[in-house]
Amino acid sequence: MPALPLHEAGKYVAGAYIVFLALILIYVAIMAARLGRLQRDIVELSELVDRADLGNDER
Amino acid sequence: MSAVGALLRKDLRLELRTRESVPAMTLFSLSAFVVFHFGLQRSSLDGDLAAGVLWVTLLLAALLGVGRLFVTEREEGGFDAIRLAPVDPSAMLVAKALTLLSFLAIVQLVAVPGFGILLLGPSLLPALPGLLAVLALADVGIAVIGTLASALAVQTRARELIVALMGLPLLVPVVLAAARATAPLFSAGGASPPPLRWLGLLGLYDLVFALVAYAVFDYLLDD
Amino acid sequence: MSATEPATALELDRLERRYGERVALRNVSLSLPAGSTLAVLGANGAGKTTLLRVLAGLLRPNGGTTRVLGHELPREAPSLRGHVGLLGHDLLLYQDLSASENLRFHARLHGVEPARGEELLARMGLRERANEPLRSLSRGMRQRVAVCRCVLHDPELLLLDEPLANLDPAAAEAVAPLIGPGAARIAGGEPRTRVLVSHDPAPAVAQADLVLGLRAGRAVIAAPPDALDDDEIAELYR
Amino acid sequence: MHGKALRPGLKPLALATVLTLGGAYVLAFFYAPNDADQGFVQKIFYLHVPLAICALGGFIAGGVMAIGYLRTGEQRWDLRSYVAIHLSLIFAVATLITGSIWARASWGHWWVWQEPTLVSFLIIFLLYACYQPMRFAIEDPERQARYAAVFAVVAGAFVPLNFLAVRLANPLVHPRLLGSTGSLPPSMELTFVIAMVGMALLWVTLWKYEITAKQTSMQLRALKRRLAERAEMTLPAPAPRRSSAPRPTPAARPAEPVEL
Repeated sequence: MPALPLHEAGKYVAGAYIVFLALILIYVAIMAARLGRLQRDIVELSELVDRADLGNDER
Repeated sequence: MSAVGALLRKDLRLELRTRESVPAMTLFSLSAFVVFHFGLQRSSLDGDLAAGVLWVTLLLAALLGVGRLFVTEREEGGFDAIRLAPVDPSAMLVAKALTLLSFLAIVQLVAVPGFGILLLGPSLLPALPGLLAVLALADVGIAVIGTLASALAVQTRARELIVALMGLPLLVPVVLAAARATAPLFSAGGASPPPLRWLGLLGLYDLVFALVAYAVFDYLLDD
Repeated sequence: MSATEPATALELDRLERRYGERVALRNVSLSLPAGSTLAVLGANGAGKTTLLRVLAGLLRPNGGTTRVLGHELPREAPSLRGHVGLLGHDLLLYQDLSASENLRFHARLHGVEPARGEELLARMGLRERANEPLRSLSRGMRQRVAVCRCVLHDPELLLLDEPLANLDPAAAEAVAPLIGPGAARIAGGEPRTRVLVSHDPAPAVAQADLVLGLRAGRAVIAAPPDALDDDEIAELYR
Repeated sequence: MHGKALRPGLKPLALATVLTLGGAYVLAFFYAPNDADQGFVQKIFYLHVPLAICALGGFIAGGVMAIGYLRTGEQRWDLRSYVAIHLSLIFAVATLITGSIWARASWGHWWVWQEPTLVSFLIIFLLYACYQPMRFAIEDPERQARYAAVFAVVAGAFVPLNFLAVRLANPLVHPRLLGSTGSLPPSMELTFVIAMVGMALLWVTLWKYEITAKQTSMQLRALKRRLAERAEMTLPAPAPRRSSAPRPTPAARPAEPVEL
């Protein structure tokens, strides 16, 4: 099979590399969402700690 | 060994009494041949196509039986029973694989002649010795993989789905090798023996997965 | 078992069992001499069934030390096999096989003479129905078959979860020599050690040498029955 | 098991990954010559083949880690195996897509059954795609880990066998795939090796990253549970485990660390 001319081949090569990049970006985005969840959990946790402290103070 | 015997005898007796698997598997095979006839719009097949139709049908029929293999054990306490008894729990793996193997043999006793009559162009008789060898090797592989897949799936919520999803890819090499080995047996110009390479691959597959299954099976029974 | 029969049948020290993050049993400690009876009391979900399964070697404990008949669990669970008779909610019987087929199957697994199953069935008054599929028997009859299965291999330790459920008084009387108080082993004749799980505290306590009260997985009572008063027991079910 | 054990390596690893992988693709486009037969399209090779090798290696590594879990019963091995398989599945998807694009560019079809690597990958992808559904269809977490490990071991053994079977079925040797790196001109080979190392680093970085994230959230959950238990014990009235009230804004919170 003859080699594709550059302008034709460039499309496919770019496509392949973009797919790779996009997958990595999606992965990073998902991990970022998880990080956000983690942060919310930490907020909730601090809340619990506060409440526990309050309970102790009242005694 | 006597535990394997006890389990195997129990399984065969249960099947004889409830007739849950073998009749369904057999009927499914025959119906599949009819469907293939209409789907392919061919009244007689030979060579690759015949081998492919036969093996795809046998594989799907086998998966029907695989889905049910451990259901009674889960529902009626067989897993606990074997772990309370002073026997090696792997006996259950061996017994279940033998049960499935005998189910497959019985199904094929009807399905293969049925295929010969319904769809196969060339005569089945000259192909029979070679076909028996391929069947034996492929059935061992299906039995071992099927037992593992069934044991893995039986504790999940979507048992039947998981069996099919897991079993099909795992059995692709078996179908591939069995179909390639069977194709020359069904060739229109007269049967020629199955290529040793494919029989060897089936044998290797059986061996590797028998060892893997033996190594991991205990972990599936443990709680 | 060998000649070195352990004097202590059960020895639990801070036994713990978790299902993932959920704690099913925590801090259960007790010591039970061979031949005596332990009554396990508690409301639904208190961890009674989990405890039985741990003692049977079916569930591995996650913490503490657990010795059953001298075998340390979970490490020595395989050597415990065959020494325990478990009678739980699951009968461990195949509904499509007959009583005698079921017992023959279990006899083969345990390497016991199949005739022993027939003999037990006869003692339970089940001889005429022994060849019908279990499915067609009443729940009480099936429970009697399960009792036969449980003592088929002459175990040292009986783990009984509501053993008299579905049994009429006559049937309860028939199973008593096999699993009741003072039930003796065939080999040697010494009494079996029993762990008796029950929702109904009074009869269980009456048979017990030691009472274990579970509440949400924790052992809140572990004492001989004469050291307990009724309120303490009633509190378990509140 | 503490996240700390893994975290120190993460930053240098990430840096090394970016440098190596970035460098490899700079080399691929500005240093390595165009392939004699294939021309520019061959640039996909530096992406597709390292992806494929990393995915396969990752699946097998997942199986080996699963053996570690079965032998020790330690949860961290299960986590490692799970993340390895999960990550390799993503790599496998990338392999399939880039392979398909390559097939289209050089043969004119999106899918070529004669290409054993691509076909094997499809089968392996289909198998591993049911790892997660199977895993999460089991309720008891301990059993979940055990069954997943058994699956990982079985599937790990399947990977090489499947490759053998599919390759036997296609005796034609394709000049530009895996077996052929030895015959590449040195400049292409160097580029390929660097891309391979970079991709492996990427795999390891993401693997560690995800493990660290999972461990952190598990530790957090454990902490939360302990705290909730403590709150229940100290407060006279049982405190709700999860607050249904709107959360206070971070500004309204005391800034100093709270002592437990």
